[in-house]
Amino acid sequence: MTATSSKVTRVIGYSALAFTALALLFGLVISGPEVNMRDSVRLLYVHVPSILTAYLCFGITLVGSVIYLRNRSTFWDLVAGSAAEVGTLYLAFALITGAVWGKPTWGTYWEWDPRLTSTAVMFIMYLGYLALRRMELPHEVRSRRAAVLGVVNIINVIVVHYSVQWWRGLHQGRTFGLDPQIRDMQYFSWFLGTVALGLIAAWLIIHRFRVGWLERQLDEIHLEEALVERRGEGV
Amino acid sequence: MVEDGFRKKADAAPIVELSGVISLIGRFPALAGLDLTINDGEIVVLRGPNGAGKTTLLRLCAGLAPLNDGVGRIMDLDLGDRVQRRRIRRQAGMLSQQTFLYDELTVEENLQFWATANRADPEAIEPVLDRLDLGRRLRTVKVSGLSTGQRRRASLAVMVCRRPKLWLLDEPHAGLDRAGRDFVDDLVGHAVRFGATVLIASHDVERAEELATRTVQMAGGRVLVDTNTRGESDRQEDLDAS
Amino acid sequence: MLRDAWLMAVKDLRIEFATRVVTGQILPFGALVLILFGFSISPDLTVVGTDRRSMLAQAAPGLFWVTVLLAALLALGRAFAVESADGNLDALKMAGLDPAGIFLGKVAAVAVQLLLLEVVLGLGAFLLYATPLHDPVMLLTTVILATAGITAAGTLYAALASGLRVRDTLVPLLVLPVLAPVLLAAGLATQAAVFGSADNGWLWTALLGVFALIYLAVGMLAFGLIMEES
Amino acid sequence: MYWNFVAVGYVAVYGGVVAYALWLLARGRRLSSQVPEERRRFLD
Repeated sequence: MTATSSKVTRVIGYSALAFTALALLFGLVISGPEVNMRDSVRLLYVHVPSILTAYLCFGITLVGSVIYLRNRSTFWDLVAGSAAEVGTLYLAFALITGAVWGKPTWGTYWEWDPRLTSTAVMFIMYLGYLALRRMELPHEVRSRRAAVLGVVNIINVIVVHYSVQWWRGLHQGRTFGLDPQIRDMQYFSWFLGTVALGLIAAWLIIHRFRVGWLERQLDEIHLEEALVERRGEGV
Repeated sequence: MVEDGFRKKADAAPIVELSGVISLIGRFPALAGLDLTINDGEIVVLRGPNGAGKTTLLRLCAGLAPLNDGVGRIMDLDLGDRVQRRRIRRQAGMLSQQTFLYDELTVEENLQFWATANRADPEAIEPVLDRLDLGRRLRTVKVSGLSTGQRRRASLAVMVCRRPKLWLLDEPHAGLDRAGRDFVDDLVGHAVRFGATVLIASHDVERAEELATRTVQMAGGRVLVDTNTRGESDRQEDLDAS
Repeated sequence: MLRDAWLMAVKDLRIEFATRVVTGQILPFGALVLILFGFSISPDLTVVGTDRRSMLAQAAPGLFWVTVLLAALLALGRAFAVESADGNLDALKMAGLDPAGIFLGKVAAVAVQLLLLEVVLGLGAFLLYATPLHDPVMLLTTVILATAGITAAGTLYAALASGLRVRDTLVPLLVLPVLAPVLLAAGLATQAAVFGSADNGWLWTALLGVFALIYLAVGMLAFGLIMEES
Repeated sequence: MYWNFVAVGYVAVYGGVVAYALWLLARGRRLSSQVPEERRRFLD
């Protein structure tokens, strides 16, 4: 098997595959269209799970960042970074599926709807976080700054969320409450999608963590070589 | 009495105590497992080719360069501890290629700012300015308009006002005229008499070794040769005499 | 802490006074942006409504704050370039200045410069875009609170990117999304202040105040962590 | 009409996941060939 997999990830991976197959089967074939949204309701079976998982990932980033600031361990730094990367990917999914859901439902790809707007801003914030993590800095400096940003980003998300909500609220924006008639089968499809995408996220985070870990190890190896070379200079 | 007590305590714990210290600049091991112990009141000259790690060693002692591995204690404070490192920074004084001055401000404004920032006595500035020939004409000149030597003198003035316990001088004689160099030497002697310890990285071997009580030869981020220029017994007599 | 903040702020303003970068370079830049907005949005278009107002006048509050944000980015870059030029950040650490004090000092200095910019740019927008002025007190409050928020969040993020070669490009990416609520609230409050529209201008200024307080607090707490090393 | 949008959405999500996963696996494989066995224990 590949170098970053283990027994645990294989179990997660195969169950993710199984649930994905089920989610596709139920989401695209077995469950029927909804009254108002017709077949575009099927997009919600990936859209909503994407958002939920993204939020969960950013929660992990927050926790990882806080713990990193307390104990300064490589482990938690990498956990925070891996979760943020996967979370950002999922947020991109949510934005894309939201847009293609909006076109048939609202008639436009983009609406200045509070949730959509704050999600877009949040997406850019985490792109910034990932950009900071890619900077050429000593590990401990980069990790510390990333951890600070990982915590502050959550505050930003809350502030942006409420201000945007208030903005549309005061402006009495068009209401998009379609009052969807979600039935059992649709609910179940959504549930399957959540489990599938959640398991996939877990698999991705673990693998991303291990890639990060390997990068660190490689860096250590280079450092040891550099040390030997450096010590040789004087002799 | 107080002096005696201070000496005893200092004898127990060296001012600089480094073992197996690794310090990285980016991913480059500038210090690659360095061991060095410096006692209170010593004047140590660091020698070595360019890139031997002298500047990084000074920065490490100032609490500025990272301690990536090994054990480092400066003035009996742990370099690896965030809070203690802050105290090390307060008590160390550094003269380096970077002069820590604001180009846009005048010599006087710079000195006032740094003196206040360092909680130094503003009265202490005047004599130092005069002594460094920065007193009359130059004090109202912007730092960007100074020559290299004048800049260094201004930087030195800031450091003197701080009254640090550990003096870290990176090429202190470079760019200075004869009078400036003499002044540096005077200052070093003066500082040691008042209980400071001095670490000098210098290419001006002759001048530096005249001052030094000890010479440390560095290469490849480590100490190669460590010699007492005056010998331990002389050193002890100096202490007893003072 | 306040003593250190005062020291830093006075020093930064002295530097500005000596170099006139903000008044000589950033201010003309801001004016230019205002003029360019005028080109890009035809002033002839009128909005249909109770007031016959040109599109440009209608958009003026938003355009003004976008201009301020752009100018603020430049001012922040300048505030940190001053420290990194000759290793001065190291010297600040060795002086043992309180990180929270350094943060507040930087915020105060940038805020003063930004307020100056806003007054001039505001006059410019007032003249160029032919906007009315309904409630000067609300406008003043908005300007002050928004400035506090912009500089507090901006300084925090500029510090996160300090010492990086890509600082100039990373700071906008980091800080602009965070300032989105400020742009929103300041734009709407200004709209309410100049047009006297039905929007709850004071509520938006309250939001600006809350924003400023949050980021001042976060900045004071986080600045020490960011400054700890290199 | 609805199905076109659904298709785009599903392809974007599951295609994106697969692309990212393949990239991760490839990167992991390449990195681990450079890291000796004993350093590949992922948890300390």
